[in-house]
Amino acid sequence: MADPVEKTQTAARTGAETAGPDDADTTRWRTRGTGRRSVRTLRVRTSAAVVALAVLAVLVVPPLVQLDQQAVDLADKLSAPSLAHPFGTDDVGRDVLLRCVYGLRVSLLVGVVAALVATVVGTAVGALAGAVGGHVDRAVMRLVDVFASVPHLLLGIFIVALFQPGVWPVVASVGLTHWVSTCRIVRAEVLSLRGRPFVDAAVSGGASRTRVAVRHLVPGVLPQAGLAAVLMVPHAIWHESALSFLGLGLPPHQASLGAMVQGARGALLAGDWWPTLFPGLFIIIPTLAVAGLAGAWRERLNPRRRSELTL
Amino acid sequence: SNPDADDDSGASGGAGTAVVVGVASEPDTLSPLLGYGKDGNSKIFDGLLARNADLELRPALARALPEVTDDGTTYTYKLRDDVTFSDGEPFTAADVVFTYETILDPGTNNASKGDLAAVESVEADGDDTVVFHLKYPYAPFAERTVLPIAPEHVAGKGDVNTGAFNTEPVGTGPYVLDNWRKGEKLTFSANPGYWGGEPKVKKLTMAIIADDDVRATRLRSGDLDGAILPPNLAKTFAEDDDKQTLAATSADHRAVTLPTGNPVTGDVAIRRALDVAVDRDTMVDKLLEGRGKAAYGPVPTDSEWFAAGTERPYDPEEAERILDDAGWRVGDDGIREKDGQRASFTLYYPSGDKLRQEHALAFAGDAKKVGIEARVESGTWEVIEPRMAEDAVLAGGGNPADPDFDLYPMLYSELAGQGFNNMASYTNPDVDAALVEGRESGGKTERKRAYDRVQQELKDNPGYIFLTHIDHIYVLADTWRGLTTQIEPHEHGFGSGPWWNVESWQPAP
Amino acid sequence: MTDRTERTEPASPTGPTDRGAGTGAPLLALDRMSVRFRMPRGPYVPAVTDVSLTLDPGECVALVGESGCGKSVLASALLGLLPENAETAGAAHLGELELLGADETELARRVRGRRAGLIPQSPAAHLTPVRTVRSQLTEVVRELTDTPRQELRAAAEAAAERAAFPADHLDRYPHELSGGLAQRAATALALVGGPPLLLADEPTTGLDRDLVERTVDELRRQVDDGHGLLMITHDLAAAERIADRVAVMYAGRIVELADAAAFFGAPGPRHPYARGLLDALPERGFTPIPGLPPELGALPPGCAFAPRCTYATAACAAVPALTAGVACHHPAPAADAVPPRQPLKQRTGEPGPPQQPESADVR
Amino acid sequence: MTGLPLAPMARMAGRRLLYAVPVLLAVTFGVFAIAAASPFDPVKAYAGTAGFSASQEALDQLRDSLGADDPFVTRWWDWLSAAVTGDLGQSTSMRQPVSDVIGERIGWTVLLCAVAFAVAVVGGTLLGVLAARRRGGMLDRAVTSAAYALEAAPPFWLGLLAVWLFALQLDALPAGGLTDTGTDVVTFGQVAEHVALPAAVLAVSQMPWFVLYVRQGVGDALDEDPVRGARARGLAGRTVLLGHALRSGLLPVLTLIGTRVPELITGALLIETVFSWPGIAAATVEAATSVDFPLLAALTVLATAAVLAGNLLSDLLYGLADPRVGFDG
Amino acid sequence: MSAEAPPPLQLRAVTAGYDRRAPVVRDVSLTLDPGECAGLLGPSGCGKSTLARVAALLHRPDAGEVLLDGEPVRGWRHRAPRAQRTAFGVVFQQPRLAADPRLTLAALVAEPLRATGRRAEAPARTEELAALVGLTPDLLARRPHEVSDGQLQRACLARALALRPRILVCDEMTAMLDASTTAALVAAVEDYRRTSGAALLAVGHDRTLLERWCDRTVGWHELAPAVKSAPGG
Ligand SMILES: Nc1ncnc2c1ncn2[C@@H]1O[C@H](COP(=O)(O)OP(=O)(O)OP(=O)(O)O)[C@@H](O)[C@H]1O
Ligand SMILES: Nc1ncnc2c1ncn2[C@@H]1O[C@H](COP(=O)(O)OP(=O)(O)OP(=O)(O)O)[C@@H](O)[C@H]1O
Ligand SMILES: [Mg+2]
Ligand SMILES: [Mg+2]
Repeated sequence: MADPVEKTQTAARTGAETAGPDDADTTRWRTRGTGRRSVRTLRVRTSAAVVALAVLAVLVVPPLVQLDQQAVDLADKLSAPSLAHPFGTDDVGRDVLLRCVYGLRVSLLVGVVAALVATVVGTAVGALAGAVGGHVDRAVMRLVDVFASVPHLLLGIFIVALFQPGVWPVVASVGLTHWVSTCRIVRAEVLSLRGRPFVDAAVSGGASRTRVAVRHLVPGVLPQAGLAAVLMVPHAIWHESALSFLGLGLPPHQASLGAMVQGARGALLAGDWWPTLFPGLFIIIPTLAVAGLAGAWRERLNPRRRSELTL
Repeated sequence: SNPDADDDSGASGGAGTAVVVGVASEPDTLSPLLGYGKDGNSKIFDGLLARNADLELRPALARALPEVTDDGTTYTYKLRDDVTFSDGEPFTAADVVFTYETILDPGTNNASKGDLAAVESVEADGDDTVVFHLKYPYAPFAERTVLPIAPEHVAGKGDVNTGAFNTEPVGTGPYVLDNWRKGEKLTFSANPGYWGGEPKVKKLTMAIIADDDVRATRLRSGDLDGAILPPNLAKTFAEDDDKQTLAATSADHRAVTLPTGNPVTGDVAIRRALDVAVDRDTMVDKLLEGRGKAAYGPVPTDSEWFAAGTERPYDPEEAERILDDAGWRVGDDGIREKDGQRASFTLYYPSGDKLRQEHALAFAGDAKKVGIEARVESGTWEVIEPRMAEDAVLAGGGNPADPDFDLYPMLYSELAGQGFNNMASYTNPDVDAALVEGRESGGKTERKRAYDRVQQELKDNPGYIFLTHIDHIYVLADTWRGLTTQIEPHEHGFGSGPWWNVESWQPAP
Repeated sequence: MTDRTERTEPASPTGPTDRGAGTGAPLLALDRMSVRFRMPRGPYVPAVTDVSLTLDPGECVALVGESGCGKSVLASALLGLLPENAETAGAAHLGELELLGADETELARRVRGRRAGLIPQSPAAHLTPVRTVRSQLTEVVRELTDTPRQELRAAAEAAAERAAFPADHLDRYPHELSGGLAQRAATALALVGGPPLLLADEPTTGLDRDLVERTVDELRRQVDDGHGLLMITHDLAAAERIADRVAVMYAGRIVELADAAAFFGAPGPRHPYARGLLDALPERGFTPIPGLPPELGALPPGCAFAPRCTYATAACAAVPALTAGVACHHPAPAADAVPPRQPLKQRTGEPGPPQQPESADVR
Repeated sequence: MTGLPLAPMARMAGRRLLYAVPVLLAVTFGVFAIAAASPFDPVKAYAGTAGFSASQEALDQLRDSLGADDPFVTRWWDWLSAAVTGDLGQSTSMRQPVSDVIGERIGWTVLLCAVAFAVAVVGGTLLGVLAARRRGGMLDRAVTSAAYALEAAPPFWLGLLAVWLFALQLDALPAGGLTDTGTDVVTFGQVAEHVALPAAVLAVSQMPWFVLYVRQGVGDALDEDPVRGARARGLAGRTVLLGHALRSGLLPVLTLIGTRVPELITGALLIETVFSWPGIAAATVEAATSVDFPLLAALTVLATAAVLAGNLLSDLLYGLADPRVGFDG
Repeated sequence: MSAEAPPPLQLRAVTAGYDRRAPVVRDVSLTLDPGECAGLLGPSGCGKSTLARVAALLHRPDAGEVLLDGEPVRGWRHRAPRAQRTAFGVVFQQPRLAADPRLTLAALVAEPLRATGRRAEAPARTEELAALVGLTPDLLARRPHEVSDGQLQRACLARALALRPRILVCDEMTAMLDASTTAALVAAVEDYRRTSGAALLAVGHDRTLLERWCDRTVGWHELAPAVKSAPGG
């Protein structure tokens, strides 16, 4: 029907025609996919590189670089970025770059551990309530309500106050208060999945309740739980700085990015942008990288998109 | 950044009779019975006495300064008879007695009733005379009577601790409270029947803005006519033509406590070395943007009570020499040691207080240069308090009204470990003797001599390393004249500040 | 059953043909259409290969073939509903519009539902689970026709009625439907827009005999109105009842294209696979074609059916071309003696004596 | 239109109401317990700065009259038995009856939170849908990155930025307070103008979850068979997106409505301080750190009520939106 | 009916549905004799699938009794002992919905084995079953959305056979399949039944097929209470 001329025109119009790598004949193949595969791959690789770099910096720099991140040099306060201080100095003359790296260490610890705690606890409890249902569900969910009812920051304040100021109380105060949302999201999704015919099939195949939950329901909610986990990382970082804002944060030798950003607001108003900008970037860039990786992971989980993903 | 001319929110351009100022915090209560305005300058109330710009006492509700008996234990005040409360009821001696007796009542939850610890009894002698009987001679007692007087017929009604009077005060002062929206602002309007004449500033609003940066921004946006600001933010207004910056000198000091119980900070050599190792001038320059003074004791260097010659200039070599002589040898890690004891101690500062954090870090930096390690930690007061006997704390305080108000609680050995008094557990019999002499002897010269002795002792054996006296900075629209500041105490902003006498402000010509 | 003679008549003037292709031109013309899937690992999966086929207005072609041979993929490709890893080649013209290269907006605004409707396989999975059948049906009526607001409800109910979807089940959610009900809902949805081209992917699964007939007759009515119907089905009885022509697909290729009457009656199918398919019917031999279905990713170089074909010879090492309606190197001669058999129509009749399946010779 | 399944909904609401009693008991008891265990000292808090110079004697007297040494169980029980008779007690930190403290402020907090939440839900859904429409596109990447960045930005920091931008640079909105600083009259226009900035900041700080969950839900739904079916039927892109993908993808968002309430309260707590908003949330921290039991308990009850109501609402909506779940909570 | 062994499955006056006020299945009785292959015919939407789910212990009936080897069943779904649940092999009507979209076909087939702790034998058994139902290895590595409906249905049959059930319930197993595949799968099922002696309940619409396949075909109307005596229970 269509003559070769028309065919080429079509090709030009859609612009997405590719000759398959492995076919010898001259068939022109077109795809409806938007050909974003390479961009996506690049993005995933960049994310992985950023995360790797961050982890490396956190692990390697502090032990190797024997500089005192607390070293105060009042004479050199708020000096703009220069060779000596690539990110400038803060309002007591400490090197912002060095503190960013140390801060990344603390903030990542707080963010990642708190997010893990929140996600694992939330997913487990939510899956339990959703999968078992009935009275167990009701009882568990009311218990969850109890946890949800005390404002997070309040509970955080108490938890931090009960212990010496430090990283772990902060982690606990964020992790132990934030599993509630994950839990409810997971439960709701599980409830919706629970009645699907493939669960019937699993039941009939002899699967125990746990197995149904672990094998069929939880994988179905992992994208949601994973999103919650990723969101929890920056959230935990700000929660920590909110505690600092209220005077319950980390001691000063544990530089944290959130507290650095927060502490530098005055300098920002006075026109000194570097003590705010750099720690801010140190929060945001790794967060985006983690989000990028998690997004790739979620696409991999998504049964319909798997074939699109190459790392 | 001139505010809109038709903006009736600010006094600056429009009405010309209203002032809006931004302060950091609001009082818990407006009842003098629970401690509001105890150091004077409350807008709604008056005390028997008041202070002027130079902190000299002058009569207020009293007709004159009190008559003091020779033994210093009886104070007699003659009251004005032309004063009414803002609800129209006359002010009488009964109100004074009511106020003081209620404060001293054990059922009243007033935390500063200790200020009146010397009072044995208060009695009215007719409608216009009040007599205070003290338990012991207490030289600075008159300073305490700036305390505001509450009307018995209103305040006596409800529960003193939680009654309506806490939020709906009635007083004799230049202003009456219009509205208090907690967390947002308090608005006052001029009391037309004020015995001192109706103020020119007809409307005073105190906006509560906890965050320094937001306060600065709102000041810049024209939302406020004036605000208290930290030095670095105040600096950003220096170029503005329509703003004036007022720096109030103060007795507000920052100091590091050196607990006697700690083997390092209790050592006199360490104390003396630290005292000369800290670079106070750089702190003033950099941390305070030059808005302050080096401190060598609670008494500011420009106070008449300051003992001349007790300044300790920055001299790290001297510090090293003191340490070397005392046997503190530099160890491998650069920190000194003596008899197996590292010259290292923990320094707490209250978390969230940026200025103290900076002082602590700067102090630790200076100490490190002479081989002493101060590990800086932060914590809430709840965390710090149990550790005060062991660990150093970056403390602050100061009341300019009388040297006794600071020196006695800080240094008197019997107060060691009592609440936040004598945090360093400083024990020095000579100082104790001088303190008692200073508070009980009536004459100014004797008192001065006693306090000189105390300050001299502090030089030889410092229990605290005083770092700075902090100026309090206020930025205000340039529309009012005659703005002054007092020498301010540690606590400031609400009562102190250029608005300490807002009732006498005059509009710009 | 409609009289076959009627079917060759030109489409009625009010029929949808005048909206699409010009007179005489086929409604749908596939020219060497191919679809393959890119796999993350391993070779491409060629699901449809070099399919050329035309469909005229007022004609019904039944597409039959083994499960997994590419029938559904072909239908999806025509509407641009393939997953992202699919690649197409060749051309498929609906009137003057080339479907495989058309862009998404064109397809969405003008083609799907309006010029080409699809009854998807697995209808239950293709309904939005959180909305009732009624709301989905009303929505389609609103979008595809210009029924005034107040008549929407009635129009939706009429559409349901056409596909024999019971009105009292309209307010149910998809998961509350039985398999047959979901099938009918899907049929109702696809017929709303009255598209000139209908792609029906197994429209009769899950339906009992009466409903099969009702559905088939409804579809036939559409065809007689001048619509073109490509009906993908395993139900050969239904195919016989409705189709004008039959296309047999094997491993992605069309291996036989025949007139329905000849295919189901005498002389019967000519491709060995097609013959095997008919012989597998329960009313006939009920014997499966020996061997495993082909692995699409690793087809033999020549005729894909050769490994399972009893007639296979050396000639089968080359891909046979579709000549005279059959792609085989040794087609059964037309009018060959096929063993006498029951006409398929009898399946709907009264049950015969129970028979044991002849499963001994499966492999 | 078939009516809502009112009976099961009412049953569920009733059940929740019954459960609310033990939940409230547990929450208040828990708060009393941890507040008592915390190192915060009500006496110090009460004394405030005066406490630094106060004599031991004065502090002891205060401790005695505040009843700070009573065991918390006693205090909880006293509070509870008084509360059921309607007496919420006296707030030590505010020097006022608790009912007055709350009465004066609660309305403004509710206003702030309600506006912010509505904006967050609607705005989040909108942006999420837009981002999901073309996953990986420019808009998607911009929205997603912004969402993650905002999730890392503390509200008080955002607040400052907003004040700086809108009040200072653009001079468009007032920077704080409930009314213009110079006036006391509360008019609708004034409040509307003043609530805009704090509500927007609170909304923006709440939005990332909604944006990302909508994006995720809608994006996933777009890949699934029902959407394929809807497209095959010839529905317009917008109908498919909103009527099918969003309808399925919205489910997690409905859940979020319940779970974000505690975060909303946390956010309000900081926003109110930054914007001098005369609401109740800012008082919460003070009540907690000054171990003001009566106020703390009342605030917790309020927060609990808000959370329970939010959860009930979200479960009801979820039951309505996903017929496979029903009203069994 | 053989008197010596109790019937493997017996439904007595079962009433079931999704709303107590309007049950779908009313008072239905049905007996499956040992080794018997029963076909169940009925109009669309009459409740066949529901009945199949009740029989397979997946749906709790509102009233009536289900007896397994003469023993009344006490619990449904997870409340039924695993041995009872796995006595059934169920092929569901809609393979798309009955397959977990996240599992590959291989995992899908092996799932019952893993679920019952027989992980070790899974690979061998999967291979065996795949050959039986005609699934090629490349299909086994794919996920449900990457195969055709018919291919998925074959995997579902393989899954149903994985645990060597004593009773097979096939709900329109062949509706998705072409004639040849139908014949092949029926042959596979019959093969399995011959070696294992399992009973079969085949639900369908296709009378010709069921009559060819089954020992006995019952119409839905015959199960109705009015003609209770008919199913010979
Ligand atoms: N989950 C459910 N909730 C409510 N009603 C349902 C549900 N599942 C099925 N039904 C209804 O129950 C009736 C019987 O359904 P069932 O699936 O048992 O029919 P069936 O005989 O298998 O029909 P088909 O042959 O079409 O598959 C139908 O009217 C159906 O709408
Ligand atoms: N997304 C995909 N990725 C890879 N292969 C696919 C994909 N979708 C389908 N296939 C393969 O393409 C072939 C054709 O599938 P299709 O669904 O068209 O079969 P069918 O002829 O409709 O079969 P049935 O009769 O079982 O529905 C199958 O072998 C299938 O495995
Ligand atoms: Mg198909
Ligand atoms: Mg069915």
